Amino acid sequence: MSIDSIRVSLKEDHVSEDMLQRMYELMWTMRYMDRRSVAMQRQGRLGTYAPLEGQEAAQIGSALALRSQDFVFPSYREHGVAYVHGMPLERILLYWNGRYDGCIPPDGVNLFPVSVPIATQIPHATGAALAAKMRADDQIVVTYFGDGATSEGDFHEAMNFAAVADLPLIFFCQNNGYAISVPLRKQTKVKQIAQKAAAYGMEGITVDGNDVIEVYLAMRSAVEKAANGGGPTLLEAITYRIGSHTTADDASRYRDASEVEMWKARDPIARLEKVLRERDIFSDTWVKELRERAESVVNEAIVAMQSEPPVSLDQLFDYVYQDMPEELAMQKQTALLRQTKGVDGRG
Amino acid sequence: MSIDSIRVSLKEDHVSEDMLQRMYELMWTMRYMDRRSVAMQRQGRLGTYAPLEGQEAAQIGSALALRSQDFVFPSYREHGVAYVHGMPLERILLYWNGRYDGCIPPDGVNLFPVSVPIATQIPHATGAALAAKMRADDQIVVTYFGDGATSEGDFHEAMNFAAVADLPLIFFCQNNGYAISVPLRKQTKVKQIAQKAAAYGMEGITVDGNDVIEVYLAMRSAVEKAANGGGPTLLEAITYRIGSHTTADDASRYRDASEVEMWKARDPIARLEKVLRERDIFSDTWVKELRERAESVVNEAIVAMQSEPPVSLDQLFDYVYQDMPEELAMQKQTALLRQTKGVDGRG
Amino acid sequence: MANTTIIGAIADALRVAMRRDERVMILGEDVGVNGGVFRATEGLQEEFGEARVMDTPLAESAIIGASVGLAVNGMIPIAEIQFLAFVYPAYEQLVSHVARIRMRSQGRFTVPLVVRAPYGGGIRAPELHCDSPEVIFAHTPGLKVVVPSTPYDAKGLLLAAIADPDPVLFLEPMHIYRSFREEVPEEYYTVPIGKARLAQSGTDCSLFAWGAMLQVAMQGADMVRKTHGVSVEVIDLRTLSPLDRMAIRDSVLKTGRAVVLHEAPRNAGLGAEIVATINDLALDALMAPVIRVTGYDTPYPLFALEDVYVPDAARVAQGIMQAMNYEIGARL
Amino acid sequence: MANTTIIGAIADALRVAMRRDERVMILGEDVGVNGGVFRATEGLQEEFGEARVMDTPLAESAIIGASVGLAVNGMIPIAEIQFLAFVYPAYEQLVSHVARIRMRSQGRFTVPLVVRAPYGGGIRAPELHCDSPEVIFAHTPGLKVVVPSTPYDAKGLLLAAIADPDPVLFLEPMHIYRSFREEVPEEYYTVPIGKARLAQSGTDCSLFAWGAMLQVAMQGADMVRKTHGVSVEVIDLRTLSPLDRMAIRDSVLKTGRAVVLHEAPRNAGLGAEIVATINDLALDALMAPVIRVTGYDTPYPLFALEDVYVPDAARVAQGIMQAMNYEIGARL
Ligand SMILES: Cc1ncc(C[n+]2csc(CCOP(=O)(O)OP(=O)(O)O)c2C)c(N)n1
Ligand SMILES: Cc1ncc(C[n+]2csc(CCOP(=O)(O)OP(=O)(O)O)c2C)c(N)n1
Ligand SMILES: [Mg+2]
Ligand SMILES: [Mg+2]
Repeated sequence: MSIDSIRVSLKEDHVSEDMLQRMYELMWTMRYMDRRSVAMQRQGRLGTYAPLEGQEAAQIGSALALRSQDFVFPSYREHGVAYVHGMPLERILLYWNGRYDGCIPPDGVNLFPVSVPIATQIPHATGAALAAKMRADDQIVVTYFGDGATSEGDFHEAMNFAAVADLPLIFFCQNNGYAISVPLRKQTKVKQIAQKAAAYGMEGITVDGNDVIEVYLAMRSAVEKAANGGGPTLLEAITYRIGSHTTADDASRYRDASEVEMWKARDPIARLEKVLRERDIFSDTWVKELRERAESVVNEAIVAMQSEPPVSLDQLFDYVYQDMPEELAMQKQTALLRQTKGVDGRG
Repeated sequence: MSIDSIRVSLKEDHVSEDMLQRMYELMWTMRYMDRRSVAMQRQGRLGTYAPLEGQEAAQIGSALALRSQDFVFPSYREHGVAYVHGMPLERILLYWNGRYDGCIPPDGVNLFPVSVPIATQIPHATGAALAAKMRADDQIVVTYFGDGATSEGDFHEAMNFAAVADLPLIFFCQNNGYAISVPLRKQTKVKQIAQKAAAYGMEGITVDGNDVIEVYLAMRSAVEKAANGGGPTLLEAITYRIGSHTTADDASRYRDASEVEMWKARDPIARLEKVLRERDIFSDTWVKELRERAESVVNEAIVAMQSEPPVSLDQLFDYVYQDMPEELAMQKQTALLRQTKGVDGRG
Repeated sequence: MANTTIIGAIADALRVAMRRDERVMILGEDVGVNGGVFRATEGLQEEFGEARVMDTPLAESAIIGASVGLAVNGMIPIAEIQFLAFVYPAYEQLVSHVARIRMRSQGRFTVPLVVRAPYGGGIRAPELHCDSPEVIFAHTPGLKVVVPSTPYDAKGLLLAAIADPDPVLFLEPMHIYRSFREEVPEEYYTVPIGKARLAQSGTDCSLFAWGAMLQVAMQGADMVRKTHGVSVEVIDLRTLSPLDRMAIRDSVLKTGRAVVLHEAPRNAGLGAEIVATINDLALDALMAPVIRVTGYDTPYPLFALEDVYVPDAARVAQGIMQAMNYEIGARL
Repeated sequence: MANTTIIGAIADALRVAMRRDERVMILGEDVGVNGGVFRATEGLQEEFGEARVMDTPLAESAIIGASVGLAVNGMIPIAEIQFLAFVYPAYEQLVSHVARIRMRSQGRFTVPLVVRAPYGGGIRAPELHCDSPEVIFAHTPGLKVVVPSTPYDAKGLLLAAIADPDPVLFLEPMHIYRSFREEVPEEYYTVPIGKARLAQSGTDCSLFAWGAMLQVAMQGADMVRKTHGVSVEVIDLRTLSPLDRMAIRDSVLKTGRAVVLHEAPRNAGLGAEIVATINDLALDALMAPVIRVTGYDTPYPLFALEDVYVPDAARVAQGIMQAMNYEIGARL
């Protein structure tokens, strides 16, 4: 299977106008939320944050192709995926404020918590897909990761396992060209991540990750394939992160401004806007309305985040095990006493 | 790069008659040694042993293509490689008797000790090849592993690293169709291990691992390529282990007798014998002589192994660190007292 | 009742658990047609099929990582690791995920996983087949660590581990897999996780051990009883995390002296935590330093040296006598 | 002399070592043009080139595994692991190889490797950036574990680690990377591995700490001096393996009481080994149980809870007073 031959050339005709507008609104919402998050981090109102700007199409496009029963195993930058799949924005924000609420999707939302160690969520997805296959219900699994993640052993082991077991699983790689400061050419000698699928006898597909329609359609067919017993797919979306790796990073140390400018010119939102205009479903009033809607959704989430009750010691002690061991119960009591009386229970 | 197109079709003409005879003698020596080892294990004169019968061509053919300066990082079944590269047979035997002498090659023999955890020696080879490249002396590195090993994360991480850094390194896979009881089709979905090279932008080559000449020639060109800055190669030798995984295993539980018979018919020694006969360099007297030579070499090694001095506590305590920590020195003293007086120094 | 060994009891527990609950499945290397390298899963693939008894690729991180995904998606996986040291490539999955998913998700996702692994020395095995790194996992909050030392406990503890809503590392002392038999009920039963077992009551000195060392402990206790009339209380800890701290305290309060026995290196081994537990809860009763009889602070050696390395009854007896003969100093 | 921070001293040590010895090289994620996420390798790739300061693929097992190959083939690698918890995927390489190659080959092959990693809590970092699993590696014979707590020691210990013929895990307390400055010689010097440092002499109670906790220890000691006139001896262990057991013993023989302080969970933490060392060598002198002031037996929490988790000066002070106020019981 040659890589060039599998590069999908899909037409936007397959996508309804409603869906196109929905894509636009979601991308816009996430961009607004992203910029607000970066700003809040600078003001000390949020912890270290991983911005997604530039990757909206890859995230929104792929997540929109999922059904609610599908199980998502994200990395740490997939705020857009999480939101589309049902995670409230305020919980996403709470995560970046070091709050456990950010790891708890509402009931019925099949979203695993953020995985910080690179590539480690990929085998989880493999196991979940195996469970789905054993149960033979109509669930598929998708896991998200970056280009850097493909160098880790866990990526390899999970890909191989999934291929052998022929699982209903999509490996979605957001190839943004960098792992923090390390460019793709120092990460791997192949030109496209999708080529790696060949090692596993798996199908590998590369799409333009800044074209939300192409992402959506490619994802939709991978979902259909998986749901119909066609096995796993490695889907690579080539994209770029416009911002720094996280708010603790300074991307100007390792990336040329000209490269960033080039990618800004490929902005996924502007590209979709062009399509909407061609289709004549873009108007200033519509945009104004959706922006207001998006801003108020985000602003409400920020208010909700900020009005969360303070952390409780229960969160620290009550979920290590289902039944708290005696010694841990004593430690909790000590901590509680310290908190209420300012003293150690034993002191 | 298509797998079918890279399958080498080499002619035995390139190999001198001397070399052919040497191959034969070495293969015969290893087979005799192997069978004696299995027998000794049954008699309780050797620990658990990993037999190589059936894989002589892959091992001898590849090792003969190395230069003495080349650094070998083996797995646990490469007795043939070790012997050709300069490891005395009695030390190989000592290894299987739980003796450290089996991990110590003579000075000047660039052979790393056996690596028991699967695939973990592969990154070592990558690092050693990086050192060789940095020094720019004429050394290449080769690492040996099985088909099962290619499923481990360490295989992947090392392959990727070596490809990116363009190292003078050969990844030599003895694909014997099984990882203990697990057949290749449960190990990977690809038909040939060499296909995995595609994921790394590396050259992958499959050879008939029971054809010592083909192995030798393929290895020789991979060595030349590496030595001339051509980068790493994944070289797969398709072969079969005739015996059980180790003397603790019973292969009849998971392999059909008919399959074993089929592979016995492809015996690498018999195949080379055919070539020798065609070339008219095979005679009964020559064979008789070499067999006697081989047997006496092996028998001497067995005698040498059996007359090794008993283990010493120095071996347990003196090589944990270059300078023994105080506490460890006290532990050693206690152990010594126990050994000489039968009591604990403090007891 | 069946008269069986530890490995027999384990195989029996697996079968019983799989018959009781469809969600229980086994995955690992060579667990299928081969029945596991020690035959713990013998016949199970025949009975339950290839899906529920699955030979995986040779990839431990994927085995544990996939088990997480199986567990959070409705299954109860039992992962077999061929020898405990081969769980090292899955260390990240165990420590960063298996142990933390309940806490990370505040109970929204849980990992009812059992990881089974043979461990310990004494069988003339190749390198890295004999490590005893139990303390590493005991130091990992969120994991439970269980080690049986008898066939009865092996079955009951394994069934309890499978029923446990949290991840359990179930360590099997391979040295005594087949070394003795015992009557074991054929039906389902559990032995509670977190409770030590009084293997032998005594008055002069407490001796803490687990797994294959339990036998050695009993022999050592027997030696000092015969040679010096010392009455040793032997406690089989059974669960290494969470430790039965009360059992440790109560025994030392009674005897005033203690010896800890393990195969792992001494430095920062689980013995240290037992000493620290006694320090925390029973220091006043202590009439001598707690003696640690352990492996030396070296890697587990190649097998020609293992008899020197692994504690034997004589070393245990010496440790007990060291505790007995200690002359208490001017402690204040 | 330069007035610098811990991170400054580390960067300086790396530069000095690379200038002195061509075999010294650095490999890791983002160590090149980015200079490391904490800037420890800033400017080094410019000075020494891409070969000697190498950005690797994102693969920790390969980083440590390749370091083994580099070391046995003539180089002196310094591997940077971005945060200590990300060494977990390389756990097998560290424990099964790095720590054992000298012993396995009886000195024929050695691994003069330094693994540097920032660790510890208190910087509001994402999950798994704050683990303190030092005891895991202290329990591994063949490894040395070193933690500086001052700029002077950071440079001297790192240069000693690079010169050491054996593998050293060099743990950097990132919480105090930049929190204070100190005069540090510009030339080459070493601080010996294996020797604790007397941070403050005292007579009533010994307090053992390392890394970022040293500051907290000093503050706690100060509190009890002011509030109760207690004179605390503070020992900075500096090397966690092999432990300076004599320094621990001597201090407790002098003070008769002890507190151990660490960030890691208490159960089977390094504190337990320090208690056990006191039990081994100074039990008679002990007038109270050794108190462990540590993280709780839970995973390191998300950062909104980290202030509750990480021990502070008040907890240290309470621990000291607990030791001071202990009423010795009927110990015999
Ligand atoms: C095992 C592990 N090693 C290192 C890190 C530190 N780290 C966090 S993100 C990152 C780069 C990831 O790059 P990529 O996979 O391309 O994802 P991206 O951030 O570009 O989305 C690194 C090295 C980590 N989190 N986990
Ligand atoms: C990390 C690890 N996991 C499991 C094992 C147990 N084990 C020893 S050999 C083997 C199979 C290896 O198969 P392969 O790589 O094909 O090599 P072969 O034995 O066929 O030469 C297994 C699973 C091990 N040694 N190391
Ligand atoms: Mg990336
Ligand atoms: Mg094989």
